[in-house]
Amino acid sequence: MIKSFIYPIKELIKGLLTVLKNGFKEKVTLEYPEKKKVLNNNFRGKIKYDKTKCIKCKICQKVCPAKGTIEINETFKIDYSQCIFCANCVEFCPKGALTITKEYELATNNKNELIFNEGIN
Amino acid sequence: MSIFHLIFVEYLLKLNIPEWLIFMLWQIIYFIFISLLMILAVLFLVLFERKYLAFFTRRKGPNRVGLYGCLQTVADGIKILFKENIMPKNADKFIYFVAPIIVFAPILTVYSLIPFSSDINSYKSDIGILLFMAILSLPIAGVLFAGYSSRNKYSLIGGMRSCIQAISSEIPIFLTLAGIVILTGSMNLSEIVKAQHSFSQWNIFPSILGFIIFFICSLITLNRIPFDFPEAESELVAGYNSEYSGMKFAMFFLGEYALTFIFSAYAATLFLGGYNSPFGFYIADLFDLTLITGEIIRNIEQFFWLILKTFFLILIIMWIRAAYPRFKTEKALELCWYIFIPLAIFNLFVLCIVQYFRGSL
Amino acid sequence: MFKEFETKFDILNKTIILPNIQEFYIKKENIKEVLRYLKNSPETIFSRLDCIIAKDNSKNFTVSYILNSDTYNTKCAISYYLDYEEAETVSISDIYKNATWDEREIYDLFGIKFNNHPNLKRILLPDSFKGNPLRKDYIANDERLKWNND
Amino acid sequence: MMKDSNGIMTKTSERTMLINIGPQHPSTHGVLRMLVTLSGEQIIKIEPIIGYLHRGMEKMAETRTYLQYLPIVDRIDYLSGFFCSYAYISAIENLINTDIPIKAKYIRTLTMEMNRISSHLLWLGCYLLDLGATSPLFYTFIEREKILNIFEDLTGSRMMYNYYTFGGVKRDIDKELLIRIKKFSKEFLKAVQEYEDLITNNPIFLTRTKNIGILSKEDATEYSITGANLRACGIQKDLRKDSPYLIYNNLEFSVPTGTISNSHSRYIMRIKEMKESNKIINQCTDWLLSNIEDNEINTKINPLTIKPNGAALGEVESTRGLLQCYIEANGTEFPNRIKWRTPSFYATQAINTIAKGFMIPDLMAIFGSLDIIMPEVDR
Repeated sequence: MIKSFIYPIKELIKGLLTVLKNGFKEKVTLEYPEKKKVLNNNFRGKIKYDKTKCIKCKICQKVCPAKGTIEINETFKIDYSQCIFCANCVEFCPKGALTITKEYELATNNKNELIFNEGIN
Repeated sequence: MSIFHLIFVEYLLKLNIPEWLIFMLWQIIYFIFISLLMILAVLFLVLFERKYLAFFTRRKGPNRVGLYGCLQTVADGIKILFKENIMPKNADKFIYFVAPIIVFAPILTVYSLIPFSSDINSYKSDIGILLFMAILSLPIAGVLFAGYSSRNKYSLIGGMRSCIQAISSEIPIFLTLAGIVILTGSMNLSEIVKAQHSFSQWNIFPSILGFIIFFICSLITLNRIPFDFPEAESELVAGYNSEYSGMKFAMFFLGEYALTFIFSAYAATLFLGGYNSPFGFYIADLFDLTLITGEIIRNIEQFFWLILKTFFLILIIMWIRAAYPRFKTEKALELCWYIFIPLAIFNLFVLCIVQYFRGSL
Repeated sequence: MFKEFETKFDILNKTIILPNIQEFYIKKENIKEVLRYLKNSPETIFSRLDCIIAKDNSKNFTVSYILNSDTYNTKCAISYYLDYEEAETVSISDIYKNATWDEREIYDLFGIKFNNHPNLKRILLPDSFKGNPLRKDYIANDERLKWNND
Repeated sequence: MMKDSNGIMTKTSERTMLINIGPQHPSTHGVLRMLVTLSGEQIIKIEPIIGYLHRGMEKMAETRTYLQYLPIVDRIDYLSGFFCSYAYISAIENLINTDIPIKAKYIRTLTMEMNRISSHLLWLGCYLLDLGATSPLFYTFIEREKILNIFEDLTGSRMMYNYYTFGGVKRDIDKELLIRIKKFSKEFLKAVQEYEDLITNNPIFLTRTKNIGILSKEDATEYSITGANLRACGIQKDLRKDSPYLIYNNLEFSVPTGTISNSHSRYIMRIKEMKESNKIINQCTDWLLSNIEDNEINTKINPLTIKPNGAALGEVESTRGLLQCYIEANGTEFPNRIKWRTPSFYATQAINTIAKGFMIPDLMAIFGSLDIIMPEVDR
């Protein structure tokens, strides 16, 4: 009888102490614009295009899951408003003309700023 | 007559100001003091709760606005004042409009009942204990009005829940209050405080059970987290205030924190010796000061002790918030009716015996 | 395991779904009997219906039921063909309860009607949607999608 | 008179109330909508309405090559993307008849089990948030963050991994990362102990979850509920044991099984499952550390040219239960039909059976404990 009263109270106090114990652990907040996470080289961010290496084979266009993100005509066009950053195009580029960068802060006020056009030689 | 009142009257009488005007001015000054106290307490509490919860959850909390985020609540308050006031189309307009006022006004009123120090106490009522609880049963009506008039089912459920829990939590509270009245022989809050002049005389020692019951039941009255059914975010979205925005929402919000503060102060007054110093002496007594300066310093000290005790209780309330999930409505009611009421009656019985032996000593 | 089942019912065709699931093609009319038999027969006890798969083969539909036996730890598939014109079959929601939503989904995406279904209406798409998207003649940028633009 | 979901006016009795929970509601985990008929606060009937997150995953497959579809697969269940990837890839590997190198198998197992932990951690935090406790959310997210950081360094992305490829995995796992995983798994045990201290025996939590939302064995089978929800009933059914894929044969782990499936036992199942996953992680990292020189992580299939033929069913015991991916290929580079069998879809269907007769606060305790995730339901 008394045990059934005391046990819950013990558990409640254990809960309080667990929370308190966590309070004295190291803080995990990362204050974003000032401090940024260190990214690995694998990180799939914005894609960099090297026009000297491109041979216009259009494989990047073919493997892209978000259709219409990459278009190659007179220019190399990539639309980051549609891109899902899977880096398939980078992986299957036969000449290494596309590389991934660590840049991920792409937010803008204007959607058109997300479309990148670069000439092909 | 408090020392502050005496100084004030003496000074103004020298300027040939009629007595009735002095009386009114004094009331106005006191009102400003109480409002300021409440607003400061609320502004601080909101920020403090955020920082404190952040401490428990290993975050840094708000730290952008002002030094260490000290202006965060001010910024939030200004923002909320400029928010659009949206009223649901089908709302019962008059009741919808009145509800936040009914919630807010009584809370402001009870600030005048608490003796913050031996001289800072605007209304020394002989039935202070009863009046406090009686006035504080009004906000429940406001919450119910808000729930009903919003014409929103979530709000309605929230309002109804608030009503049920108020009924069931107030009975144990009143039973513990009866214990206090037995111990001190008075319903006047300042008399109760005076009776607890030394540490060993604090009401909490004979009435520890009463204090625990009072504390948990006040959590129910305050809608704090293990018992926050009327707004139960994950069930009822925001409960009774889901249709309120802008200033009207702010009144509910401020009211909640102001109530937390004043209820803790009330508990400190009743059980923890009120403004009395736990050491039995004041710094003002140690020095050879003139009567007036000594009185003023002593009052400030007493005020400090009460605030300290209040914050000690608030710390516990917020600590509980960080640790526990929400109760179920009917379980909380069971807790009140089946456990707390019998325990409170038992507590009353114990206190009667204690008082009998105290009297004979 | 399936010997008695194979003798009892008409099996039109037998294939294998990789890695190791036997698929039996049966007659459309038999489906309820077959499933009831497979669920209750002590040799099989397919107590669980994993899912119902509908396919559009451009000229007809295939409806497959993937069954799962907790007792014997095996799976099998029961399939039948449905004509394009009369895409109607019978609901099995009284045998396996979870078929209720599966059938609603197939009704929604393929337009196959399930008779005796307790609550046959669209499930994933809004009621105002026109057409059945998983049919092969429903291609992206279909003019029927224009409801979305106005 | 009231309108039901069909827009048909139905007469409701005077004592009942129709309340619409969702699609925008703090505890519907996304965009589920429930039409709940209440009598007072008691639930009489629930009608779940889904489809607010339907993205046409199955239609999308028809116009994409197998390779193009691969990154999209991760998005079917964004909390446990590796499982979806695996279900899809294993079906295709069956079709093109490849066997993957042993190291790739270990890496896949390792990543999948870590993914299971990360998904369960998110569930745990959100479940307690549903019940009104705020701190556990932060504690679980701290641990989850560590896993996501490891995934980010391994795969390049935090949630949409695109890491598995036909015949193996894309990148090798290096020693430094393995040591980090080892360190994580040690810290994780302490963290789980902390959650248990905070939650498991908390009397408030017990009153909220014990004997709430009881799912009988029969109903669980009838509604084809799988995963921890089923195992809590006492039916030991786990694909990892029943028909072991990858290297689960070589690993030592047990499948936690309960007796009665109620909200509390489902919670216990998931906590235990996390501990078991932790054991598997330890074994995998040990193997990988001792075979660090092995460089063979995929059979060099050119994914651009695969043109399989036939039908295959890829299966995996995902976080939420049995995840199946049915692929019918027709010898071209586009699949004929891809069908996803997702466990949450069936759990959502059973809500009415489970939650009928309980109160509104219980609905959140029940719904949360089923671990339903909406992108998986709607696909």
